[in-house]
Amino acid sequence: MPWTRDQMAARAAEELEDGFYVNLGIGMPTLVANHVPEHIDITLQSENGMLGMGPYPTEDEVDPDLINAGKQTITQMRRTSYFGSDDSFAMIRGGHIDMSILGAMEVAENGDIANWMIPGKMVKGMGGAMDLVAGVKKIVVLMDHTNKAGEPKFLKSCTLPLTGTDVVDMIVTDLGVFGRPDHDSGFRLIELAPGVTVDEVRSKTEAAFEVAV
Amino acid sequence: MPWTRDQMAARAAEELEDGFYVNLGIGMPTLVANHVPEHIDITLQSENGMLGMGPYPTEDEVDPDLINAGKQTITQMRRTSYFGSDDSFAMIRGGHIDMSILGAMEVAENGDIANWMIPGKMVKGMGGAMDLVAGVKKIVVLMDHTNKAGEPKFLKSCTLPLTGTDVVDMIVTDLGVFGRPDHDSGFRLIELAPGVTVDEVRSKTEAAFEVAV
Amino acid sequence: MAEKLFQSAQAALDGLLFDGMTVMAGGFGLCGIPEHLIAALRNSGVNDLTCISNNAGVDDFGLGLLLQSRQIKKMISSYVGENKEFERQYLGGELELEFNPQGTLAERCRAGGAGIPGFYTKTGVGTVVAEGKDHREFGGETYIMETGLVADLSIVKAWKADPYGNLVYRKTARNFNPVMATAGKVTVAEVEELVEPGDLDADCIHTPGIYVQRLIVGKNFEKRIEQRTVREAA
Amino acid sequence: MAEKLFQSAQAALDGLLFDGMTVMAGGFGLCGIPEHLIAALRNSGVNDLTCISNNAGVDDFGLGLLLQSRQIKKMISSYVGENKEFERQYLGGELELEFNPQGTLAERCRAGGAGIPGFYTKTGVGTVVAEGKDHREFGGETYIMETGLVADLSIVKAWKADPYGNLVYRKTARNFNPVMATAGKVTVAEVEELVEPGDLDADCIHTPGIYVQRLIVGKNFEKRIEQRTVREAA
Repeated sequence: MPWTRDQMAARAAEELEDGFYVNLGIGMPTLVANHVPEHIDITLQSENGMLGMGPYPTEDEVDPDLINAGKQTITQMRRTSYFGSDDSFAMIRGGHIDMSILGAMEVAENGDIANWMIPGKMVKGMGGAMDLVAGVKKIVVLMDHTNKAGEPKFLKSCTLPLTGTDVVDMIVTDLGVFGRPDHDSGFRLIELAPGVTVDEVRSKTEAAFEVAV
Repeated sequence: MPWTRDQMAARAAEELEDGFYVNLGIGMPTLVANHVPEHIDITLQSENGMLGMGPYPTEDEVDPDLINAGKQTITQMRRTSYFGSDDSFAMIRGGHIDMSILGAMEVAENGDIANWMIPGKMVKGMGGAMDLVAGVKKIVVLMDHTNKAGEPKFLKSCTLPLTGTDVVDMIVTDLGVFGRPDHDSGFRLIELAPGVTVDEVRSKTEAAFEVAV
Repeated sequence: MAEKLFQSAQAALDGLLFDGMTVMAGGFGLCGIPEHLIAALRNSGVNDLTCISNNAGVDDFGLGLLLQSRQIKKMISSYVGENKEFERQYLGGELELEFNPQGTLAERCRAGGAGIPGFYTKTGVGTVVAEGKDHREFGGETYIMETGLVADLSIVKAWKADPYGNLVYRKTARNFNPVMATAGKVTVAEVEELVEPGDLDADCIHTPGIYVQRLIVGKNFEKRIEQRTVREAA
Repeated sequence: MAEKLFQSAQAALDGLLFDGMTVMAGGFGLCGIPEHLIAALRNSGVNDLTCISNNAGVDDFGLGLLLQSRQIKKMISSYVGENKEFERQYLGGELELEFNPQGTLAERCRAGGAGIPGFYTKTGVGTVVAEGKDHREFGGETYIMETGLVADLSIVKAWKADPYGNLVYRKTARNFNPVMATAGKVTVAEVEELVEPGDLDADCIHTPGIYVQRLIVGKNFEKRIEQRTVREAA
């Protein structure tokens, strides 16, 4: 049985290590915050200029001067620091963020990712996505294994305009987990959702991958 | 009669305009702060990270965490802000400082300046001098007209290693003032110290200059 | 001291505006935007603006107001997702658009303010962003060159100011405001509160007064929220 | 949370040192230097250091201590005027020296910390500083390319810290400390005071804790003054 969205988020959360500084993308990746293991302390960065992002506010706490990169109202913690956008992206580009967990439309077997632009639809812009994939130490993609038409999203090469080239380190889908030890290596299927077979994954994947489950 | 050091500083101070942000070099230029006209309000920048430098402290006010670029103890004002060295030189390089008044060993007729290195002596380093002459909007040099050997310091071309090329806008010496309206023009002698003649200036100057007194 | 305080947004922009000018506007989404100065820009009728701003507001607030009135010729932004009028004008060919990755946009503003005409970054290498740009290897990795940005006018929103133009921002309303303040040939700030000289902590000033030529105190900030998300009180 | 607080300067450097390493040290003159960490570096006996620091201390304080003990192979600085031992070693060919203009040095550190491998500046064009560097025209003016700097270890001095490694500096003791904190592969900070979590104003943190891997509270800071200049009390 494929993983649910929450199960996928929980699996991605297993990649977190104590003391990590982490940037979570908009959408499913925000669920990861709910699944951080108890013995692990992480600090969330929000690229609009905040380190130490707290949970959503109660009605009384809502503050229009305090939002995350998804423009949602959030809260401050005891560890929080604020800074400008230039300093925020100096932090991202400079390789100081340990991990980013992002959604994607497509990932290629060489680590390319496309997640900002669908031809034929109005282009909204890449926001901070290109900076994150280029600068963050470890990039984990959290996405459904296939698109709404049932077509593979893990491909030989991306068909959509790229967000970054050779940047993805791990892919967590509803069917399993692909990892690679370094950027000279290809991806390996290292974990399957319960009841999912290698053959099922193969049939829904265009990319080449080794099997290591 | 040539100007005294204080008279030279006072003459340089006439170049200040209300609201100016100004960086004063070490040595004679620091005297300029004593001659700011009363109706003029300026803010002094210290390149080690301070805008709004106050006077020397009283004995009771001495604070080792509060020094200027000459490593002298100073004081804070109501307008003061502190920042890091990167931000300080972003301010300087970015052209936000209106005027810098600096000493020099040599100035050339094309606006080159040499003020950091004397061959045969131990090189101490350029500190912030190269950044200041490259970045500040108006560069005023305050120097004796001749060196200790009586030789001209305003030359056809500099003989010492340069601090910057084509950067000087005005020269105030003990004999007079040279200015130029822009960097496409040569220097003009625009003022003489009382009793000093054009001929005396010519005899002590190697650089070509127009006379406009 | 040269007086920096003006009595209204309109007065603070007087003499600074001309058709075809480039304007940087601080803010992220609708958070920390200079709402009074944007309104004054709209009322001024200045036209053919190139606006450098991370976002383009929403239809009836923020820079969306200047889109409605068709005063903007070109936007340089990283994300413009919340604006139908923007979409309509862009798809109709009425509006030029240059997308920059958000960090590249921020760094281009910093570079412009810091006297740096060009810098190298990994961001965007191998993507459409890199097309036509200089590529260069450093340490075996490929980078692209991006250029500094300077604006004829920067408009920013801060929390507090003193009469010297020293500014302090509040929480994530800081965002692009301080960096854009450094990159305007002229920078005008609107603030919620003017404090007495010396009341700001000199160690905690985000924008030194040298970057702020004019200043207004805004009244009745709307501070609209785009995504009001809440949890149950415990 | 990963523990950042160490009980001594020696403990805080444990496992980080190796001969031939590059160390950035904050401070301007003797103001805001990490005096306890410098002493611990001296005591460690680590050798062949490349030290990136605006100045080189005086004979018996600051980085001068590491010059005395000949632990430094090379200095990258902007000004080294107050140090006789430095002069002796340099003139004797025992010490390498690379002068950078102060602003270029600061910006190279910022670039290193910000993932920018190269940037263009007007500073030094036409001088010895420009020799051998790439030249490029922007808008009809000539600029030279400078490269980003990264250190194996950055040692910095702050005023206050919280246990998360958030730092606040005091007055002009800030100088190169925050920018060097961003450019160390590992950064160790010494502070005068450790405050409780939440006691620092989140809007006024100069160095976010992400840049600080280890932290000590120093005792009995000497804070030597180089040029004690005073005026008469009114």
